[in-house]
Amino acid sequence: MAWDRNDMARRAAKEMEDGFYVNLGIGIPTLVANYIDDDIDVTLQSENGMLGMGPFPFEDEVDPDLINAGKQTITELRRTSYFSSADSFGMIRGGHIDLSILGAMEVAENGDLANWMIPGKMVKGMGGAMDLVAGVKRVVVVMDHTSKSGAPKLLHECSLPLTGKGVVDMVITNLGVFEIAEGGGMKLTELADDVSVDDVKSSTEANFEVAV
Amino acid sequence: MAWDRNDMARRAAKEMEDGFYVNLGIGIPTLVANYIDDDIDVTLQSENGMLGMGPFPFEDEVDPDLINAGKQTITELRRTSYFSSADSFGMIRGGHIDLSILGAMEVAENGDLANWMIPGKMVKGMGGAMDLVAGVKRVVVVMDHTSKSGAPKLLHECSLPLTGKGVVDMVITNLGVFEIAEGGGMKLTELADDVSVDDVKSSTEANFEVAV
Amino acid sequence: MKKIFNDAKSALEGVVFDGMTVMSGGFGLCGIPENLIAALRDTGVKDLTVISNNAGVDDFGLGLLLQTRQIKKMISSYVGENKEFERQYLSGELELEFNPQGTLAERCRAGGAGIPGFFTKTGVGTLIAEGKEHKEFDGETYIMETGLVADLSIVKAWKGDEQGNLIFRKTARNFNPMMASAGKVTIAEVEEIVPLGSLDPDNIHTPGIFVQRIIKGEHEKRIEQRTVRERENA
Amino acid sequence: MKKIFNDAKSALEGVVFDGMTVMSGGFGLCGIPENLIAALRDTGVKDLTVISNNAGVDDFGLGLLLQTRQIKKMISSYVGENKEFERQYLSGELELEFNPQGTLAERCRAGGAGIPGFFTKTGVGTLIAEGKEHKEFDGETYIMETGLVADLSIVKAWKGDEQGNLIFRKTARNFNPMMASAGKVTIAEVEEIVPLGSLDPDNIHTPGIFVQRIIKGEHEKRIEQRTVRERENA
Repeated sequence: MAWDRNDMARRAAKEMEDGFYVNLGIGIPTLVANYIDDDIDVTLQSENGMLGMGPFPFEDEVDPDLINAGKQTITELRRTSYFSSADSFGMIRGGHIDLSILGAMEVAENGDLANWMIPGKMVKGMGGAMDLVAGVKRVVVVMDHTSKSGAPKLLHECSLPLTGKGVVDMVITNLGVFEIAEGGGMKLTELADDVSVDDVKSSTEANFEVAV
Repeated sequence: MAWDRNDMARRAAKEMEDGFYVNLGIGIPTLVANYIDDDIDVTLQSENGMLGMGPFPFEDEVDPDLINAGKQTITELRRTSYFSSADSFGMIRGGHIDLSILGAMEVAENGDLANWMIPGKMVKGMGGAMDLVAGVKRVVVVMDHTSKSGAPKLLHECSLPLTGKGVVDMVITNLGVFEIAEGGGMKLTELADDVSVDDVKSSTEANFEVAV
Repeated sequence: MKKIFNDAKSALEGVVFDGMTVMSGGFGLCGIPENLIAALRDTGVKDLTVISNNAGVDDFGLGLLLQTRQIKKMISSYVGENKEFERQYLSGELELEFNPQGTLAERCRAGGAGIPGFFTKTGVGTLIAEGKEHKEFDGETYIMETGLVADLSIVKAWKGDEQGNLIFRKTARNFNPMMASAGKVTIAEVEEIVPLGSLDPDNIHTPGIFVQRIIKGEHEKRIEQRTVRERENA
Repeated sequence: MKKIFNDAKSALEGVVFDGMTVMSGGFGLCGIPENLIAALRDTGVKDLTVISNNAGVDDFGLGLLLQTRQIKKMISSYVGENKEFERQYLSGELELEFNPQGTLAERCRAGGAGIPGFFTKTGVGTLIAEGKEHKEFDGETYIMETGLVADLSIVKAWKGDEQGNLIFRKTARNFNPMMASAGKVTIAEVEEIVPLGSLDPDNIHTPGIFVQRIIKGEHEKRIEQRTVRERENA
């Protein structure tokens, strides 16, 4: 049985280490916050200008001046600091964020990532994604293994315009976990429950080594 | 009778306008603060990270965390703000300071300025002078007309290493006031009391037009 | 030099012209200069180039200026929340330049700080890098981005004083400080104008040197995504 | 992840090596990391490249590291107040690289923000521009300067918390925030370690992400130029 959204988020949470500063993208990555080990101290960054992002507010705590990069209302913690967008992306570009977990449309076996535009469709923009994948020390993608139509999303080469070249370090899908070496080279390192290597192979275009 | 230090400072203070943000250098320029017209609102910047510099403190107000760029103890005002050196020079480089008044060793008729090093002597460094002359909208030099040995300081070309090229807009000396046009061209526009054009000419190497 | 103006309309007098470039602070609908945007619309100014991280929603924020077709071009990082935007863009009525969010923030900061160009690795190997100067530093490739300045910057702050000193509140800070620094003229709207000396000088986010005019506004502060959790029953 | 260390000596353990580059905050003697400088001397580390706006005085601040000849090279904007510095420099024992003060500040900020190079007009046409890339923007000439990073940054703040969040006081802020951001390891010494949550999140000058270790120091805060005025008699 393949992993569901929460399983994937739970697996992604294991990439966090004590003392990490982490940026979580929109969608499944947001769920990762629910699975952070209580024994480790992790600080969440929101690229619109906040370190130390807390949970969603109770109804009577909602503050229009306090949102995350997904424009959702959130709360602050005792450790929280606020800063400008320039300072926020200084942190990101300068390599101070340890881990970025984000979604993707396509990932190539060399670590190329596409997650911002589909030619011919309305393009909403890359937001902070290009800065995050270029600047953050380690980039973990969490996504479904195939598109809704069943087409593979782990490819030899991305067909969509790139968000970053050779930037992805790990991909977590509903079928398993892949590591991508610096300079390219994809390796299947974990399988979801009751998923076989053949199951993975049949829905993957990218070449990958098997090391489960 | 030529101007003294206070006369020169008084004359320099006339370059200030209501609403100006001004950076004053060390030496005579510091005295200019004493002559700012009460009817205009001027804010002094200190490049070590302060807008709204107040006067020297009373003995019981001295604060080691509150100094100007000359490392002198000073005070704050109700309008004061503090910021980092990067933000301070962002203001300077970005052209937000209206006027810089500073001393000089040599000024050339094209506006070149030398005020930071004498080859063969111990060089202390340029501090913020190069940033100020490059970034501030209007640069006024206040200096003695000649060196202690009587050598002219207003020259065809500076002999000393430059602080900035073509950056000086006005020179106030003990003998009078010179304007330097954008792109070069020096013009004597005022004479100190009882100083003649010939007095000025005899102690000036630079070519200058007379418009007194 | 009086910086306090009575309202957004009077604050815009004499500084607005067709074809001008305007920076508008805010992220999503958070920390946007609501009053100044509405007043800018009312001036009837045309052919604006607007630099703003987002483009508002249909009936609020910069969406107001899109409805009246006063914007010729947007420089933004994300514009997803606006149907009228989409329509004008797809029909070719509106030009659009996408910048990565961090690059956009840094371009504004650079413009205000007198830095005409800087290098970043953001966007290397993507469409964003096309036509831009590439340069290696320590074996890694970077692209050059340029500083941005605006004829007019409109920003929203929490509190301000008569000298134009501003403080922002929580994540409503976002693009406002850099944009304030990069406007040839900067107008700030604040929730409260406080007496001179009541802001802590150690904690002024935007020093008054960057602010030429300031008004007290009325702020609806609309929320785009109201996400809440429920209290567990005691 | 415990950031609070007992003292300067223990905070330096494991992060010091010969030939390393150290950024040291402060302007003159204002806001310098007194305790960490003294402890760095006591480690006996050699051949340091020190990036600091000034070089202390003979018996205080970075002067301590000059007396023991632990500094090989200084990158500074102004070094006038130190006889030992002058002696070592004139005898060729000490290398010195002068940077304009604003360029130095921006180089540190750029290093911390992942910007390997930027353009400035500061120094164009002077000795500082020699050997540097020149480029025109809008008809004006600029030179390229590079970002700086350090193996270790030592900074002085007013207050800090266990997460490494820092606030500075008055003009003691100066170079400290940028240098904190540009150290591979950054150690902060503060006058007071305050409980988590007691710093206003809107007014944290250096977020804890930039600070790996923090200590409470004892600060002499020596004054270089005590200038006072006299009260007129009532």
